[in-house]
Amino acid sequence: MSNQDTPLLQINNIEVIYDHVILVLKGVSLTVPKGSIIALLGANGAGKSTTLKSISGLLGAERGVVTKGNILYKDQPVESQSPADLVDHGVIQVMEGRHCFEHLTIEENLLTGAYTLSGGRKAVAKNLEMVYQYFPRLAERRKSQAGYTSGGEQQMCAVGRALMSNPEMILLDEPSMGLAPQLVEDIFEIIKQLNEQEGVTFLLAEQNTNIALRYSDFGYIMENGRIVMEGLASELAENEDVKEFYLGISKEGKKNFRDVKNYRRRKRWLT
Amino acid sequence: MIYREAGVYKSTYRADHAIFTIPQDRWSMIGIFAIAFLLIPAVGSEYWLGAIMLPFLILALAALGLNILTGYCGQLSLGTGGFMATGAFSAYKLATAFPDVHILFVILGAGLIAAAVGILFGIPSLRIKGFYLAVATLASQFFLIWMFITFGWFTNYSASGVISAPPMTIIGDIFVTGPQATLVAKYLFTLSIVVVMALVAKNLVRSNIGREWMAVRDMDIAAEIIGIPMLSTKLKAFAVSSFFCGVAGALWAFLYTGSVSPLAFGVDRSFQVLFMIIIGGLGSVMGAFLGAAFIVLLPILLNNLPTMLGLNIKTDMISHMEYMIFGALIVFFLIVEPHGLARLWSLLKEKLRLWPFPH
Amino acid sequence: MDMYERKIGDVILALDNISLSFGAMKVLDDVSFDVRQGEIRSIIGPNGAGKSSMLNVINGFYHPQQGSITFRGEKRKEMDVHKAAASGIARTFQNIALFKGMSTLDNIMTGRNLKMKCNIFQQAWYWGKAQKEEIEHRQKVEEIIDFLEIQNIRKTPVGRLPYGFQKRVELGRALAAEPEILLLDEPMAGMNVEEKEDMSRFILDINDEFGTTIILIEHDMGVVMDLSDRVVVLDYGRQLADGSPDEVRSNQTVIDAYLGVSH
Amino acid sequence: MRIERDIIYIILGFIVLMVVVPWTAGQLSDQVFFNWPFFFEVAIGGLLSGVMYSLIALGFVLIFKASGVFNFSQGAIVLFAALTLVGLHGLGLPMWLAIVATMGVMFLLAVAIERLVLSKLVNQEPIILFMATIGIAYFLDGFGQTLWGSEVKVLNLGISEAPGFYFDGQILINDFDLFAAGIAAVMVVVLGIFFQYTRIGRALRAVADDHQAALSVGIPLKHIWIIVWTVAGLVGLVAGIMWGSKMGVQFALSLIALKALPVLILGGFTSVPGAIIGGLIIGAGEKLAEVFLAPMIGGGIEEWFAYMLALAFLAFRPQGLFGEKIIERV
Repeated sequence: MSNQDTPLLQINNIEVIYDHVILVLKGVSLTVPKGSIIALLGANGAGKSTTLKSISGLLGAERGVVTKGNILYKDQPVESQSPADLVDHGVIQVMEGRHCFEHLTIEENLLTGAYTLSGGRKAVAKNLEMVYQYFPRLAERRKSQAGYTSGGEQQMCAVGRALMSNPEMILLDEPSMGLAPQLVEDIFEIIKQLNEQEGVTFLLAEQNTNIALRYSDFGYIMENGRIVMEGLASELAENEDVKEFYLGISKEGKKNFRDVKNYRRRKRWLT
Repeated sequence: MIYREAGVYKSTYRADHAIFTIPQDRWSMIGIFAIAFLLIPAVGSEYWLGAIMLPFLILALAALGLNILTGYCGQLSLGTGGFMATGAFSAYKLATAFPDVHILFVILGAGLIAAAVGILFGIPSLRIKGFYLAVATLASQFFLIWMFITFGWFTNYSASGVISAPPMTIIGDIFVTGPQATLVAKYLFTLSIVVVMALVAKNLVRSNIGREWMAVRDMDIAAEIIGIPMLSTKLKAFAVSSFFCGVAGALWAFLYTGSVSPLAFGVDRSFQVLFMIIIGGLGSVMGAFLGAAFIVLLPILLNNLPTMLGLNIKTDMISHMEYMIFGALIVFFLIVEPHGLARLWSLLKEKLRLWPFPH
Repeated sequence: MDMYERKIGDVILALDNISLSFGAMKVLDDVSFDVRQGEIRSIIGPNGAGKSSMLNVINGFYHPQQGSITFRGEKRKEMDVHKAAASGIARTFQNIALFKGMSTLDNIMTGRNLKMKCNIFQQAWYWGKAQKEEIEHRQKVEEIIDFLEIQNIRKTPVGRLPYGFQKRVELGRALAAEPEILLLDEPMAGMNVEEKEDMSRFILDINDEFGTTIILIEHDMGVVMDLSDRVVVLDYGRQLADGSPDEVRSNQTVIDAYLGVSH
Repeated sequence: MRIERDIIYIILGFIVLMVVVPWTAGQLSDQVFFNWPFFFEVAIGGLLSGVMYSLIALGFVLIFKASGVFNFSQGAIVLFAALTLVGLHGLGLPMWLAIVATMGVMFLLAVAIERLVLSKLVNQEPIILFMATIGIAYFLDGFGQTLWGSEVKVLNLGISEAPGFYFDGQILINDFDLFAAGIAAVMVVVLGIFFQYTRIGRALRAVADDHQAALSVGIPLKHIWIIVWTVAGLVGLVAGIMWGSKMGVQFALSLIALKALPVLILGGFTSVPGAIIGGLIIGAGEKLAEVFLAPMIGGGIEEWFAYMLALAFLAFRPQGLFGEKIIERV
């Protein structure tokens, strides 16, 4: 990552409230330069998904509102734009838990991703070709109902579906969730390729700190609706606290999970 | 901080499982009972008792029944009217076949027959789900009403197809049905039954069976896997629900109208009761009462509003306007609070708990 | 290196030549393995390998076309969902299957439904027997709540809980049945190290203190290899390997199909 | 559309029953008259009246398929469309212009429903949306009649009810019925192609599956809902014209929706062809039962027979004949 790139997306000190009462984000700021892969790390309920949804405009459907701060995409505020507008402008979210259209076939799923695409049949066919190139597995299963495909195939389908809209930036929520190690590796490998070859910018929320830091340029760590740490991915990976609390490696090396009965990690900068 | 639970410490699980854990709730309940049992009969006009309180209580009972099936067990039913009719006609057949039996047993018997019919029509629910089931319950609605109209046996071959409640006493010569019955007696009798049954409903939904119903509602597959028997749990919900509706139907025929034709329990009645639980709140005992109050009072208000405002509108126009306002209000309520008046009530309590502080 | 005395007994559950298909799709193809009393037995494999289906076969939600299941010496062609639950097989789910409209307490209480004997009339009256039963079971459930350290979310509707807590509540519901065999379907998916360690501690405690046999599906190889006594590997319905963590880890077929080079 | 084998068995079984039961009734009871030409006349009459049910069921299917909403207000939409058409015609507009104007009104109605109701209920449970459509139904019933009055109005399409088709000198089908069948066939083909092969159609199905995911890939829910309610309004208009010219434009049109519900569950909520085949089955079954069974068990069975018939089918296929199978996974 190079810092002289113009920021594609900028979040300034946002606060998000659900249902008028539940405060989820308490002043989050981050910057996504064009052409980068940015990782948003942290535990469940830290506010990673909410951050992504407040960018893509999907908060409204869950009765959430951005009450303070602003989000700028290419220097334009995104609050007034609908999710469809944003997709049209090149920002698309791949939701946590895949959310494929179960009763549609894989190919139909991919085609729905081209809904906002202009350029007619040719453009759609070209993108479909590209998606099948990145995910040969999807080409094999193109006629299967998505509801009957495996978790990994559904994840590929969800990413592929997003690619169909020619995005400049993909917001990727928990791509590794529930996937086999080999498959997680594959998915991240493809993310890297898409980033390098198609120039897609990625902002990904991920629990799997280890792999996320390996593939991203810059990382933010969230905790209870705040960003508690940020830095170049390579630096974060070497940070002692990150090592201990997010990667599970302490000074003595990797701990055996059988020993958890004898100790308990507690983050010293909390409580 | 008028309303608060701070300072109320529960030292036993028994106390924690009570219906009203907060003293304020207990006191206000006692107040409501005092008003319902003492004040209303003392000062209520005939119109209030006969045209408002009686239908309100009886429909609240039916709503309670439907709420058990739909709100707690998640089985959407449009057959409430049919089960109410079953209760009404069973009560009539029992009362005329066994004239010496006490009215309480007649009503209980009517409820049990309705429960049996409910079980019968609940059997498809094992295979059929969601809206398919909702439409399928219309089958019971139409079939039962047709049956009571077509076969003279149910009305003791009355030429008009209308049944009339025989005069019956609750104790001594205090009549609760028939021409000698006073409205106060009818009202107090109905109120007592409704209170007892509301308590039964509350007990059921806070016990194991209530949790099983909610489990089936929230995720039937998981419920089955943790050992909740699907068929019997659903059928119990149908039985209890139909029992409540059957008793409500019997009360409607015997105490409210005195004489009734099967058409009084048509599909419109089913929808009316469904509105009550939606507006009152699905899965809430209190919601059944709030919803019933709203749906009973609204048309009365709408009917009287033009005269109160001094407007002169033709009657058919009023009825069309009533439809419009009714429809609009339903939509309005769903938008404001999809979980009904009961949720609004608990939100209010949350606020009171914090009052005068906003957060 | 094991500092605990492990009490691993005889085979309690044996699956022989299980084949399962939906229409033309073959989900499990001639899979056989057994589970010993008191052990932690893991099933690993890529997505779509049939791991969850295997659990569904064990607790009777799916009925295999071929093969047999021997549970506590009783051999049968398939399990029945209700019987499985009644005879002490409990489970958690990959995509949390809690009852969203109910509180944590009520969710865990549903786990005791098979142990509650009051009939509907006693429950309608409530005072007396039903209340006594309710309170007895409440005590048991409170022990589980303490064990899982979820006291402060006791009365919260589970739909509002963060994911990690929901996973715990689900484990609590399964534990409430006092199971002999506990099936855990990806209990640590989407958790960070700290949460994984908490969950591992619960699993080890359940195994050690109650002697519960555990069948575990999990993708985190660190956890699987450290916790399990034996591991069976599935790949697109076929059984690739079965053995101790070390054997499985060094098995070339398993590395190629599933683990990849980094492990 | 893939037809599974058990669907064929169920339908064949039904046809056999529908032949055997009347025949047996004719042999057993002295109240029931049976001969083959009469049987066919009744059956074909029933099939054609079934098509009329299908016209209404189609509107339900459209909205369910495209948004997962069980739209109870379809009956009210039929009434409202017919009332508007007759009202505008009565104001002096020529029929064709009145039809075009009514189409415009249906579009405005769709916009209003989206703005005022649906957009405010995004992501709510299906039962809440179902209730909201009942509210819409009440409103439309009241609104239409407030606007155009509640007396029965005549709607004349100029298609004769004269017998137009003879078979064996006995059976007759009138022009009107044939016309209705033709319209239904055209609508099914058009809608089928629309859903399966167009971009909008695919988006509609996606919305039905998962609102949020549809939003996330950039499908604008707003437009989708307006489109689908407009189309349902147009289908309602067609049904309103056909039913209105048959029985006059009056409040009872709104209740015909109740007759279309068994068709809907029998065919499956999500299937356009299901609505047609369901209609045919219900229509034929109902007429045959009315003629050959009702005399034996006391009249008036058309009140419930369709429902019981649909229920019998559901016992074999809980998702309706052509409904989408529920994908159950844990």
